[in-house]
Amino acid sequence: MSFLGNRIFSMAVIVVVLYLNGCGGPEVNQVESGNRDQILHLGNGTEPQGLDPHIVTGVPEHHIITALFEGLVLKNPYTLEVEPGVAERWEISEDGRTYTFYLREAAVWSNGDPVTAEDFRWSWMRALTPELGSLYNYMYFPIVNAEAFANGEIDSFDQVGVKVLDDRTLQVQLYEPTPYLLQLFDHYSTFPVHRANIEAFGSISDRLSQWAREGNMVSNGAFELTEWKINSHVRVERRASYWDAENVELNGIVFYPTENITTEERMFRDHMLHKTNDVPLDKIPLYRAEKPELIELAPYLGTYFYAFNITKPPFDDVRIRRALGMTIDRELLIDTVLQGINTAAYGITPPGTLGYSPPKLFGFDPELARQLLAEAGYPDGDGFPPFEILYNTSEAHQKIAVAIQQMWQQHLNIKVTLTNQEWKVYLDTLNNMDFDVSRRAWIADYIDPNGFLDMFLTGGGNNRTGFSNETYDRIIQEGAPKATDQKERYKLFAEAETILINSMPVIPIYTYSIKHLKRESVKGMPTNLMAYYNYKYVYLEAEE
Amino acid sequence: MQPLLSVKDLRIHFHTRNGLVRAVDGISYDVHAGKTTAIIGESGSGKSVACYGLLGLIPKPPGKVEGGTADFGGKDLLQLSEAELRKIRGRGISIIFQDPMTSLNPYLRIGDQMIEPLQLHFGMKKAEAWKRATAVLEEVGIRDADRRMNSYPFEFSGGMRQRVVIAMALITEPEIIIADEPTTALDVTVQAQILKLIAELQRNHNIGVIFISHDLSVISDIADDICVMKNGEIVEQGSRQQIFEQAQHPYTKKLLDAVPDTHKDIVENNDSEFLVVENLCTHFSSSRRAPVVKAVDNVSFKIKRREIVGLVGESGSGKSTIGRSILRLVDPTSGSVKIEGTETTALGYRDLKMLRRHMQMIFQDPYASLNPRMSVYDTLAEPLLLHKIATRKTLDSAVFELMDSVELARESVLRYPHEFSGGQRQRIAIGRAIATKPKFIVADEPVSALDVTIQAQILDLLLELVDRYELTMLFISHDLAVVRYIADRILVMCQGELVESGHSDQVFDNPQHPYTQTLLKSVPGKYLHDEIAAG
Amino acid sequence: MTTAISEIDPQELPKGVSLWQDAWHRLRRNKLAMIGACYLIAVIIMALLTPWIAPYAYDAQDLRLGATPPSAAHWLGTDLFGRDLLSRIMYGGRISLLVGFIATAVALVIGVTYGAIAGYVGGRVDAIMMRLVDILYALPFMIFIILLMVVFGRNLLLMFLAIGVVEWLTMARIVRGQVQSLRQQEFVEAAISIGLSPARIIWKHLIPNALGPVIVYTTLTIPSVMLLEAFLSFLGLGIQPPQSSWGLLISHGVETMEEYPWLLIFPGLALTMTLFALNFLGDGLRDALDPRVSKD
Amino acid sequence: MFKFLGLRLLQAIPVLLVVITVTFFLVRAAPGGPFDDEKAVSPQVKAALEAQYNLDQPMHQQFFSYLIGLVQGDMGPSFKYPGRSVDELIFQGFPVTAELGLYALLFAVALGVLAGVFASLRPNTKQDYIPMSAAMVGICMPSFLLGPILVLVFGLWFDVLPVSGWGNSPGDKILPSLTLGSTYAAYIARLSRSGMLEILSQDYLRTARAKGLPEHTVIIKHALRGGLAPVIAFLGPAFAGLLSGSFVVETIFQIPGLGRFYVQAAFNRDYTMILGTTVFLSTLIVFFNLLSDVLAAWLNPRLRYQFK
Repeated sequence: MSFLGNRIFSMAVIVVVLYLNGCGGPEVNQVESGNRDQILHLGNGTEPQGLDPHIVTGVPEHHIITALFEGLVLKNPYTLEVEPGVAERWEISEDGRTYTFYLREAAVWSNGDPVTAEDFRWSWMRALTPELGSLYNYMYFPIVNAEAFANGEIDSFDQVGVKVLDDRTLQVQLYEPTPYLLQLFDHYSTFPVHRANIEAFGSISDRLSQWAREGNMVSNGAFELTEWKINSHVRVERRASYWDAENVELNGIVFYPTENITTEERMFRDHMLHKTNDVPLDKIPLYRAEKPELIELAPYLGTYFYAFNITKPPFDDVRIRRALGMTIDRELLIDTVLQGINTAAYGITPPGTLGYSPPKLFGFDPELARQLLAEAGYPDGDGFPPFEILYNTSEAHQKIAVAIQQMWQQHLNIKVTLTNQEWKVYLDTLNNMDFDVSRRAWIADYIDPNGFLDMFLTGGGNNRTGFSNETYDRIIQEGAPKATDQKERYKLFAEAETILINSMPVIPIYTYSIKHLKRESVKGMPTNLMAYYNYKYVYLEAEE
Repeated sequence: MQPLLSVKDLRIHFHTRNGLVRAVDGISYDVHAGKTTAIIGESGSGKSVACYGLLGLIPKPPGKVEGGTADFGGKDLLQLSEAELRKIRGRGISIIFQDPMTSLNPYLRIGDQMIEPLQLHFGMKKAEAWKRATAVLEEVGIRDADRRMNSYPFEFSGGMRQRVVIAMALITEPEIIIADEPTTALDVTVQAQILKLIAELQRNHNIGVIFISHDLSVISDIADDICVMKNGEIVEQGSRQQIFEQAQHPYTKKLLDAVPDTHKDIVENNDSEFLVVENLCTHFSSSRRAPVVKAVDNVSFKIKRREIVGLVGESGSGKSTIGRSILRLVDPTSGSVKIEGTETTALGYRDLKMLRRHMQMIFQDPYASLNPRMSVYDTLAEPLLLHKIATRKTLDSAVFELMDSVELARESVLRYPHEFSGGQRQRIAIGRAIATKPKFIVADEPVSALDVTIQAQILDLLLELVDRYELTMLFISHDLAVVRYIADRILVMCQGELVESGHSDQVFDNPQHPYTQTLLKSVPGKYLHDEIAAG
Repeated sequence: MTTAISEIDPQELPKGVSLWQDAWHRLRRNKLAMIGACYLIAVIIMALLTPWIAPYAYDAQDLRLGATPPSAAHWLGTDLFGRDLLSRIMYGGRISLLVGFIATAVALVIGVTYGAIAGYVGGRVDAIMMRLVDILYALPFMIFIILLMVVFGRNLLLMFLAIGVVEWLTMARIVRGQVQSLRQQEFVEAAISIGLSPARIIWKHLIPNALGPVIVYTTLTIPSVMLLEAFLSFLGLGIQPPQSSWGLLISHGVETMEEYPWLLIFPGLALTMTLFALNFLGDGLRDALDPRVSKD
Repeated sequence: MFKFLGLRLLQAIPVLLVVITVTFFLVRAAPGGPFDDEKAVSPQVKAALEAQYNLDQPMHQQFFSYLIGLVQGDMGPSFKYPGRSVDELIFQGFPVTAELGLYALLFAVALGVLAGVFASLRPNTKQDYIPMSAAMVGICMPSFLLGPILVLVFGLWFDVLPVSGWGNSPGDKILPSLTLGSTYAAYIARLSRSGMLEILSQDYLRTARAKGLPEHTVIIKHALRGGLAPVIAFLGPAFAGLLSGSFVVETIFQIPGLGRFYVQAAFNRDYTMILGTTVFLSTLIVFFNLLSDVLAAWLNPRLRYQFK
């Protein structure tokens, strides 16, 4: 019997060995072949839910759509300053309320049709059509009557402040001078789509239409969609008819959905990706020590904060909110748990948002915090009701919560429990104001303090704290928009932010960072405050 | 004449964790061409090991051949390597195993199994082997052999399978066939056919046969030489005549005495009718569309109080189903069963439970009918407690009383069924059956799985209990000798129908139905019974 | 042979020895099983005494220390928060053992009862009961968990229930299969003929005989339940940090297995050793409960 | 045979119907809708969205129109992926998962049967204990642990196999299949061991040996057929389990399979997608259970006979 046993065993070994040898690894890795052929392999977070610029909302979609479509303007990836896109130039009226865009003649759709002013008008009408349910329609709201049209209060788009002067001239009428308006026209929700293309696959408001699919899509960007294998990859290729095609170096880009960042890191290490979307925190020290050239860290236009439910005692007491805010040792947290990649935040707007810096109104001060807590009736945390920190399920959020939990316990002698909820449940809990303290974050759509501060308007959908302050509302809604120059505007924002932080419905914790891994062969793809890619600048240069 | 096989001083021991078992301890025997050497012994006597050991077919370890020689055609089988032995197995010496139900591979066609030895030992091509196998199959009396070669074992009846097994053993024309209880699992009529077949083939091919059996009657019909084995030793050895006529060893005598040969003295029974079965039908159907099996078809009979009625028939005749139908272990399809005037077929669960106290069953297989995870104590205590015959206080003494009445040692009260021999287990099962002091017992082949000496003991025990507790009994068996030994009246079943009934003597001495006649003719042991009758 | 009853005093013999007591005697002779049992008892005792014997509190952070390999101060090293791994494994064991045993017990009780009834009664009842199992198998488990969590909030009891609800299905199928084949055996017929009620037949005759595969499956279930707990905690149904369990420690350890391998190895060892102990004990128990195999 | 199949399929219909009904209402009862997002959605937009997907209709009407659609083979549009129907997504993901499951099963059967048979030949010796202990660990080794370890060893240290993907580079199907199959390999090893042990004590093996057959013929030709019967019976449920349980492996290896769709759908509250995958998977489970019954029958002549 043992004879047979041995035979079976050796057979098994042979089978396994053959199996492994028969299918060896790829001879040339993806990064090298990509370098050779100018194909960029990009880790792109999650699977894009779609590629219709007026429907989708996420960052991964953004990264693909900016390759496929082009708005009136583009941004310089180094400076984030506005550059001409489809519009070769524009004029701003003196009162800052009228913008006139002159479209370039060379701009054509992928089917050869010219990109016209009417294309923009129709596209924007589509984005604002109530039945389509575009989540980003508020991007248009500085335009006269746009909000009314989107809410179905007026039926005719003619009343909206968008005028086609001729085939190549488009005029936009605003309520107030909006300094960040040009940035909005770089946002994908204002990109043009091809009317005939859309109507060939459905009505103007059909979300279920299949036009934005490989083989169907007509687009006007530097690349066109050639392959979209769901949960596997999206491939775009260089479009020869693009007006600036000669300045596009890349022949193609492959976007990989990489929702599992550990896997993404392994793909990068296995030379399957040029650049990752993210990198696990725990890997950072190792890369820093051994391959510092591969890791990129930079500030990002987002703030990580904890929000109180100030409608609920004891968090209706500002002293308690402040006490809790002052006992988070941000520097320690960042140095240890966050591997030193972030900067501490003491205001809701990230520092240096196009020249604006939030006032620093408090710091880490356990002494003062204990005093405030005692004043509020809880000396040394005695009798402080236990409460929960709510966060959505994620390793990173959990780590921070664990550290903060300990800090509050240690400095204020307060018992805190943690509650994690699956994403949609978490959103539901937030919207129902059914929490004590919740983890929140905000990433702005455009670079302006307004993008952060208008979150806390009374009754705002993203407020989710119960914070309400008349002066604050007035400054944000009336004062700042009417401000004549940037300096005055920023002063008003600083005033508003002071009100906000002193009242502390939210505890700012840190400013977001971009963190990712990038091969040295990738050039012209700098980090910037908005994680904005302009693929025209990108090229690949073989290593060595 | 030179023997084909000469075994000298064979010793095979098993080294188990519980110590050394001398399964075969110094036995010698010869096998001659054309002759039958029978080895008789009860279970555990080592008779099978004595033969399998020659071919290296005992599990090693724990088994080990400790000594002796086995001269077969000039070679000592015990010294051969595994590879050399393989050349002899199935070629020089073939084996017919006891149970044809389990000794054929259920997953392979008969033909595929039959040609294996041919391909292996003669290197025959498949087609040629197939042809040869078909011929042999015909020789052992299987009709339509061509087609049957493609059948699977389950498509054959037990007797047919045994023919296949025999054909398979014979196909290489071996010099010796070891037949290990080849007919024990078969009905008497089939047994008679198979025995006849073996004898014929032996004559035609001049084969030496080692015939292993526990059944004296069978051996008396076919053996030339007989070895009586007990505890691994041959206690007595000699020609058929010597053994049957001049048995020396007390064990041999005991074996001979145990053969049930007496007729029960028929006492005229004037008691009232206890059980009345009228037009009983029990049909089975595995699914709504499958054909209905009429296991019991329109059977009527009566049993008087304190009467033992034997129910005789071959496997599949429906005799067990009658017993189970009466006890409502299966629900009859139609008809009526009255016990002391109570119609049982319509009783609800509660009334049935009351009734069950008065009617009990003893099953055929004492291995399967006892819960392996319940000790004797638990097994016996269960009915006592259930029917409130004993209280917790009196339970121990009641259990002991039961054990006494079935003659089980009280010390073994905490043992589990597997620790007992077959006879002892059947005693436990009987103890359980009489625990509720029933009036009626259905005994379904209670002794057919037991050795002869044990069989006699159990039968006597049953008779004693019937007497002591004034029991009425339906005794189901395929063994006519046993039935005759115990029953007052006899019912003969064939294919679900009752074909004959009457007093024991009347049925045995003057059978009316042709089936009964065949049945009686097939009973083995002509020689034995003649001997007994003679002297 | 027929001795009078009075001759032997019934008191001399151990009375009412159940299968279980008997199994215990047999189990004690099985060395491997006893090693397993001793290990498990040691682990359980350690879990009970953890608050007194753990070298550190499970939530005592030393952020500046961070993750360090095993050292004299921290025998098994520390995690990212500078928490002592040994203490966390000890505290985590409390949770894991609790979840493992209680949830499995829930599954065991429901599954065995359900399966035994379906298998014994058979026919239409069986068909309906097993279709119900099919349905439960097919329902989206995650949605179910999310709902449970939302409707009842987070608590440990609920998690036991959630796990039990999942695990009993397979258990029920196994028991049903066993009972179906046991049902054909003559000793069940014998039990019927004595007049035992179906409930007693199931309880006294069928279940004890079906225990073998159930025990084996149970010993396999306990570790997988411990891992399932980690998943449920991840979804928010189970325990919350800073508490931990072996499953959670392992799943976190996987993330950093290259940087801090000890964070995976030690919790993994804890679980694996328990798994083997359980398996030895389970095999031993199976044999002990089967009087037939005890003799050799 | 066909009657039997038909009957079994007929029996599955009420099961599926209950599954659909319960799931339909279960997913709608779960908190958080398909269109909730971090950035608050204005009431107007939300109403427009719900109208697009008929969520503004009364519940029973939604249910019946879903059923009607289902009967016609239309499982509705995905909520999460506008422009893609559930049918399309399932038929994109399923072949991948099926292929993965198939390879995993092949691996599991090959390794499991080898190990199990190997162990059964010498019970209670090292030859038994070692593979069976490995099987114990295998059963309990979660794929979230085994996957990364395999990737680390074969993908990064030895660098012989790709670390992720499916069908994009040669050999990228090996590691996922091994990871997914290992648990089942372990189960199969245990099953085939106990199955073989039972068969090895059967009388007909003694018959085969008595014919003089060499041991390997006895094992392979006579014992395997019966000894692997429990394995065959396990294959159906196993394959169904592989299909519905491949989520973790698909995530680790970035495989575009059905398992990921299923779990993502649950997280996204993609109602139609959850329902669609549930219905699809439970149909598969029913189908594979049936298939393994048929296979078992085909291998067992007695059962085969009954079917005829």
